[in-house]
Amino acid sequence: MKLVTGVIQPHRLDDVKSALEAAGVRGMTVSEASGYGRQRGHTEVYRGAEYTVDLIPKVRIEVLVASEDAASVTEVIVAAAQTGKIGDGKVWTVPVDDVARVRTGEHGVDAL
Amino acid sequence: MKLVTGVIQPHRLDDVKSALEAAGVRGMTVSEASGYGRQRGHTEVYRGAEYTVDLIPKVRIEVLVASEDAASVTEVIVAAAQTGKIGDGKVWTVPVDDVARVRTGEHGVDAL
Amino acid sequence: MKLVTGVIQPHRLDDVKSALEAAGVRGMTVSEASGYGRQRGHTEVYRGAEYTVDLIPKVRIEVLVASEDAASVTEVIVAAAQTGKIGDGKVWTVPVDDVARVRTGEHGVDAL
Amino acid sequence: MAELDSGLTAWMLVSASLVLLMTPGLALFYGGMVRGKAVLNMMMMSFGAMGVVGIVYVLWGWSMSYGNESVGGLFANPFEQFGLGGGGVFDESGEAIISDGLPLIVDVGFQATFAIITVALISGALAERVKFSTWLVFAVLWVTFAFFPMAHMVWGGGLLSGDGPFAGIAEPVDFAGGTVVHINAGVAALVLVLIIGKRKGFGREPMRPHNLPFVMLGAALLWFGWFGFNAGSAYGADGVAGLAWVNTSTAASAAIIGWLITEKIRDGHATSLGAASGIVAGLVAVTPAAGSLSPVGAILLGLVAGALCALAVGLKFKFGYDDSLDVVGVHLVGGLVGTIMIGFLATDGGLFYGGGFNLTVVQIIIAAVAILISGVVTLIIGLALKATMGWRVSDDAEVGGIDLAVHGEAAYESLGGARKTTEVKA
Amino acid sequence: MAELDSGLTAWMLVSASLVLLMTPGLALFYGGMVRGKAVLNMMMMSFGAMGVVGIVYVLWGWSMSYGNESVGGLFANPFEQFGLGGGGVFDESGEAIISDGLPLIVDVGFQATFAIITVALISGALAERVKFSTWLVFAVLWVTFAFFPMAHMVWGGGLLSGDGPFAGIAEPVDFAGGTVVHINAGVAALVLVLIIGKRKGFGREPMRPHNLPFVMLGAALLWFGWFGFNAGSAYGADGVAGLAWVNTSTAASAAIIGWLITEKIRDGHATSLGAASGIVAGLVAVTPAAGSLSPVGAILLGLVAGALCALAVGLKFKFGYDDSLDVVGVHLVGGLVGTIMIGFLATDGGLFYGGGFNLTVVQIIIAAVAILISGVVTLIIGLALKATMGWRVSDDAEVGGIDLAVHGEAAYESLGGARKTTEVKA
Amino acid sequence: MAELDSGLTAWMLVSASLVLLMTPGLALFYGGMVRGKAVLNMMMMSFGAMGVVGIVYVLWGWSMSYGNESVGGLFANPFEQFGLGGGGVFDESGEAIISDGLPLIVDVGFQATFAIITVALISGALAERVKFSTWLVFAVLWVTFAFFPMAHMVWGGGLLSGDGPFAGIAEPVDFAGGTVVHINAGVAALVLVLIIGKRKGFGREPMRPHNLPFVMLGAALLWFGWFGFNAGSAYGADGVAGLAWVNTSTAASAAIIGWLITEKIRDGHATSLGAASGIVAGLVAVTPAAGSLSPVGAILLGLVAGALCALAVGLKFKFGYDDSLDVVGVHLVGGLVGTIMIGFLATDGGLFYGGGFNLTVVQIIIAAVAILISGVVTLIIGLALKATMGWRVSDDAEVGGIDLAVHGEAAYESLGGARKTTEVKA
Ligand SMILES: Nc1ncnc2c1ncn2[C@@H]1O[C@H](COP(=O)(O)OP(=O)(O)O)[C@@H](O)[C@H]1O
Ligand SMILES: Nc1ncnc2c1ncn2[C@@H]1O[C@H](COP(=O)(O)OP(=O)(O)O)[C@@H](O)[C@H]1O
Ligand SMILES: Nc1ncnc2c1ncn2[C@@H]1O[C@H](COP(=O)(O)OP(=O)(O)O)[C@@H](O)[C@H]1O
Repeated sequence: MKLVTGVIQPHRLDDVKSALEAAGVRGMTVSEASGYGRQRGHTEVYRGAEYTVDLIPKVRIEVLVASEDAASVTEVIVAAAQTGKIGDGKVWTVPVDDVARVRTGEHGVDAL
Repeated sequence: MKLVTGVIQPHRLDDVKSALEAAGVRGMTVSEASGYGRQRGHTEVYRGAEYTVDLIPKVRIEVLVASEDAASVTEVIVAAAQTGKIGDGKVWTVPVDDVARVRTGEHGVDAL
Repeated sequence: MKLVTGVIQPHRLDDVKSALEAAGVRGMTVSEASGYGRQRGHTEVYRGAEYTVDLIPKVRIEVLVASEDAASVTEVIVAAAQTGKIGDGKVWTVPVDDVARVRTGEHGVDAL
Repeated sequence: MAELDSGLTAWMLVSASLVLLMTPGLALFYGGMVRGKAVLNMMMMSFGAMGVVGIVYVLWGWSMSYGNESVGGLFANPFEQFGLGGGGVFDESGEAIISDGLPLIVDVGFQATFAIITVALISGALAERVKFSTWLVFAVLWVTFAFFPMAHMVWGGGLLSGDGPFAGIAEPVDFAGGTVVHINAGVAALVLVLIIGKRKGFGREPMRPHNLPFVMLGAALLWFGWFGFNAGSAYGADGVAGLAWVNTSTAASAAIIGWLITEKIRDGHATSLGAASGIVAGLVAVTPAAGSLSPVGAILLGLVAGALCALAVGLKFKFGYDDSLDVVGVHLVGGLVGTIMIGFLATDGGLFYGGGFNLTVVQIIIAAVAILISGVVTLIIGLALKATMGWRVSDDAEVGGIDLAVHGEAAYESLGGARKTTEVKA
Repeated sequence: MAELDSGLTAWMLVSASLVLLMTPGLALFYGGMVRGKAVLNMMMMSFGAMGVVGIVYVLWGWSMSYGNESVGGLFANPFEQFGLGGGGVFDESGEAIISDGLPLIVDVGFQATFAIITVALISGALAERVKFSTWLVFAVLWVTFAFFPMAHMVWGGGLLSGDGPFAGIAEPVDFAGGTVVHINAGVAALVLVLIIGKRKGFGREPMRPHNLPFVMLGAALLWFGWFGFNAGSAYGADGVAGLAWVNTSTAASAAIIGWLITEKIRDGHATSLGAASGIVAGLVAVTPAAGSLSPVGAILLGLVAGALCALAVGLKFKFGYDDSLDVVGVHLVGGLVGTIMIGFLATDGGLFYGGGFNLTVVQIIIAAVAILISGVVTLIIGLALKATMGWRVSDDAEVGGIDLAVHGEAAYESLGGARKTTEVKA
Repeated sequence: MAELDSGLTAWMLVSASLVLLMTPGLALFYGGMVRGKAVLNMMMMSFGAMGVVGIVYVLWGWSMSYGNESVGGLFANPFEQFGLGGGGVFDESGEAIISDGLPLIVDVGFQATFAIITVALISGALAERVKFSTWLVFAVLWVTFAFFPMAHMVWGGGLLSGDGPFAGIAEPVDFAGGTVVHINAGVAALVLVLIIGKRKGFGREPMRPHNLPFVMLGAALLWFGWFGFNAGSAYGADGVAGLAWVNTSTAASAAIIGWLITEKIRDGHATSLGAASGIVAGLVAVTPAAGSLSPVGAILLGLVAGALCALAVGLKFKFGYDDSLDVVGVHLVGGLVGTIMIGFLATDGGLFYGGGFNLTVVQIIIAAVAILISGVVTLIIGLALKATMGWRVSDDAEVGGIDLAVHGEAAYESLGGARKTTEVKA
């Protein structure tokens, strides 16, 4: 099995979620993150002091998949999250030794 | 070494933490997450507009362990987090090349 | 490729970020976390009831790197995050099968 | 009477203070309802109105509303008492002129707060997407061409007052601003959203309130301030003020229940947003009527206003206009409910009290004329600004968050990682 | 005297407004203290009370409290002045009747706000676990059978007043509601938590306040509003009101210090929750005593109340009852401290001022009778509701968060991912 | 006149209540501006001041400020009316003494609130790093040795009053506390930060406000409360109070605009923090001047104060002193702007109204003397406390968050994982 992780623009989350559902993915875990990269940060001003904030809000999506689905799930996320602007994010895949479903104690692909 | 990650119901966190302590685990990292899966989301209502919120609050636990402990730690988490209801979450294991302890610069199992 | 993850003290983030920039790392993803470990938690008091809070605020940094850079990036993080006090955190490395850049759809080291 | 009534003056000083507090209350009420990336901009529209309207009122607002030189019953000469000069508020020796026991300068303060809140009310329709500069210019133009004239027409002895042409049917009643404030602002909101258009993602993306306790606190401050608004409009520390006070509070109570019952039946939940909205709906509806109802009448009015506004806020989804925070559904509808139900519920002249249809008819006429005037004036100002300064911020600014883009600030602390870059220019 | 005192009337209009603001202040004070998943429900208990009690007061509350037809000194006939009719508040011509310089309709407003806040106080004991519908029904029943009668007994010339049977010992003192409001609500809270039971996880799971700045702001609004509560209860804009004002503020100041010192010694920390709680404890204790103390006496009372309440809030852990937000520890204990210490500290008749024990004795009797009556009435209502509607939400709703389950809302914005599903039904 | 003016008394009771509310308003204004890990400590400095100063005022504050036994025009005998005894406030029969229509006990309450807010203002300079115990001791010492004497000098017939030596040049004007409150607090803040030193990371790490809606709400509560501060200082419910009210509100409005324009030009953004700060700057500047300006003069003063303070808050970065929340930039600078511009803008005696330079000169002298006295007194107290109790918390406490370290609390709910450990000690 594989863990596909995507770090994307927050306003693309709904579309990515829909695309994954459409592609048959039945579960995922989402969390908030901040990204640093090529994308220029914004400037905040407080009483005349200017701050450059170079951490930009992102959303992290994690999807556990059968090994053979990793590539296609990656493509689905890339396609749905893409706006073409700098800062769109990354998707990466990590090998997984084992998955268990807490409710039942099942292991392996059945646990997905 | 392995990284065991569990995504569980927030109100099980205290019990899982106690169970891991009891099992001799001396450290872990916890963060907030939201889950999407079989569990039905709830409905929120704002001035007559109904929204289905399908991302449900979860807690993510990450535990670095020696390779041989991965299976038992997984079982400890599963056992302690289980309520038997849909939405109890997943526990998965990923291989780890190396761990370093920041304070000392130690590497490997000593760094856990 | 590798994913180097560091869990560090929040007030070291700025220094770690600078050190990574200086070491040529051009991107990273940061998120909030809470850590449990050797570091003693603090005590909170509410109307005479004392609570021991053993989850301590931390920051998680994730850096995707080419495999050969994993060790050096780890050392950069360790060096910059170190205060020498208990609770400084961990840095670990996980193998990565593939990385994609969302904006362009590029894969592999080019996507970093 | 030229003698000072210190009790009355004390009450009017307090009332003015209470009404001033309503605008930040509104800022919180509105601010809590938008998404976290737009709360500062939302609040700044109210605070900006406190800035420009507060200045303008002293300069020409008072003169245009209550000056002695009426122009066809539509507005008064702005230059006559410009800057509170001209001998209208202070006599030659600089002493405050007292009228009916009250120094007129206190009345200036009281009236200024009405102008501020009315402008601020409109901003609820414009959430998350409007240029701050355009908003400030709009505030000045609209208060000048729509609010001051309406105040003159209704309260300054003009067209819609007891001295106007319709008073022959029956004496029109607007105790504290059903037409001047709520219908006026509600119509302006409707016209503006049609000109400006919807937020990106309206009707598709969820746009949930980011902080409901703020909304509830805001509604509570509005309720508190409304005692000055309504009971202060009695211009007396007496039984009429007492009646207005009780009617105001009772109508708000009843409207909470009216709204919650409606939602519970329709959606299965009684929400906190509903309770807060119900408060405002009840207060809006009782505004023109506070001096004319019995307290039991106020219960009835509150229940009806709560229920009808709860239904009306859904219209924007039906018709697809993005009146973001329901200025139309609450202020226009609530203002109409109150203005028209006076015709039925007024203990003096209302239909239910044997007064016939005349009062109802005149109230409907008044409301209709107000809608017409406010609509036309707002349309002209809105289109002119669209053609010149433009109303909308860029799409990127809107999606990324107007607070950062326009004000250079984020409302709440987030993950560290900021770097101070520029030396401060002092 | 039937002549209007406009200064007094102004002050009472303000006082009523201030006391009305206390209930949202309380909502914030309580709302900040619960967990984030239950803040809306917590606030809605106060806002719901503002809805139903506000209506009920006009209908039969005033008549039951201050009507002319007392039933055995326990309560007055609710139908005599039902809906403020019956010629008690308005004369035949509809004019407000003036009594001692004040239009009675202003007093109606003032008194209504006391009824609202008293009911809302009880909700602190019921945090995070109670059906909203049951709460609203309870509010109506309890205000009718426990509050209006107590107001009648103490202030309306009934059993516990200067006209009652105990007045022979000494004239009992309850300046602004030590028995009627605080002991009454505190006892009701204690009885209800025993009927309803604890939150899941009480005493095991941590239940930390989710937003302490809200708690502090809430306490501040309570302090501000309490000036109307206490100084307004002087029914005069005069030296007595001034003394009550200074005593109120001073007692609150002293109770902050009393509470903080107690905590610092016991726990090693002076907390913000302690400061906020100390404010409330001091205000509660000075409520019955505000007109009878010297300002130095108010310092003493505040210090004692702060310290004792700081100790009392721990009792619930000792005895295992989940008085979630310490209504018993603060309002019952604080109310008793104030009511009884009057016997010592009253400059007119207090033990320390050579007045002997009589005043202390009568104050204890008054308090004891109030506890008994309030306890029995609440027990009956509480059990009846348990048997019929039921008090508790489901375990899942409680664990998952009552805001979502009952009100269909989340207090704060969280990660996106919502989808609009249903067409809005307007 | 010994006869009660109930209207005046009502207004002063309200004004005292309004000014009391300013301190929690300030707590919110300041609390929102610090980082989330220090908000409770920030608010506790205000609440702590409400505790100790509230007690001290009744004991010796009133006597030192307004007692009859002046010591060289610098302060009055603290023992003469200690605890409000000595026959100054109450006569032998315990009745409140009435002076100019007002019971003096009401004035005690009103004046006490000024003492509290002045001390609390200083805390803005000390954010995130100061021992709470040292702060409380400082509050007692400073209010005793700096505030009460200054109140005596300016308002109690002392050195800087119309009875003092400089009155020969022209009668000095401090309507509501430009010197006593704002210059006094501003100087104290500057002296203290020099003694105490900077926050760790000042000028390097970003220290962004953690909650800007709190800042805005705090500013709004200050504005609201300031009506009591300024219009209450008229000691009349009359035209002067009305003028002060209108000038206060108008100056705040104008200062919003003055600040926002300045920022927009300098930084490219009009910020919400700027609007909130502008409000305070305008209110500060108009404080000494509220009774002497025309409303158009108030616009001018507000614009200038807003612009100058917007520039002044950057000085701390230039000169490297950590006046964390800009007490110097807003209160000292704003207080000076208002105090000195009276010399130009006063309609009675100001330069622009043909009054010559005398008034300006005396105002500058008054300000200079106040700066000197406040500076020296604060220096002595500050150094004495540094040598004894110490000012700073440990570095770890500061970096880890003063809320947790000092108060044992976290302001907001965070991830679970707490365990209840100790049995509660009741
Ligand atoms: N090396 C990296 N490791 C981990 N996350 C990264 C890395 N580089 C970029 N990211 C994440 O991807 C986001 C987008 O990257 P950025 O360089 O701004 O744009 P793009 O990917 O479009 O070239 C960043 O905000 C960060 O969250
Ligand atoms: N394929 C997946 N990848 C990552 N996380 C998942 C996946 N499937 C489920 N999850 C996580 O597990 C949680 C529970 O899953 P769900 O399907 O609702 O119930 P159950 O695991 O009991 O069948 C989800 O909320 C989500 O956080
Ligand atoms: N086994 C582990 N797995 C995951 N994270 C860990 C583990 N042990 C420690 N950590 C993380 O590292 C942080 C520091 O660990 P701690 O034991 O307190 O100090 P140190 O690493 O200096 O010995 C913890 O707060 C936690 O976030």
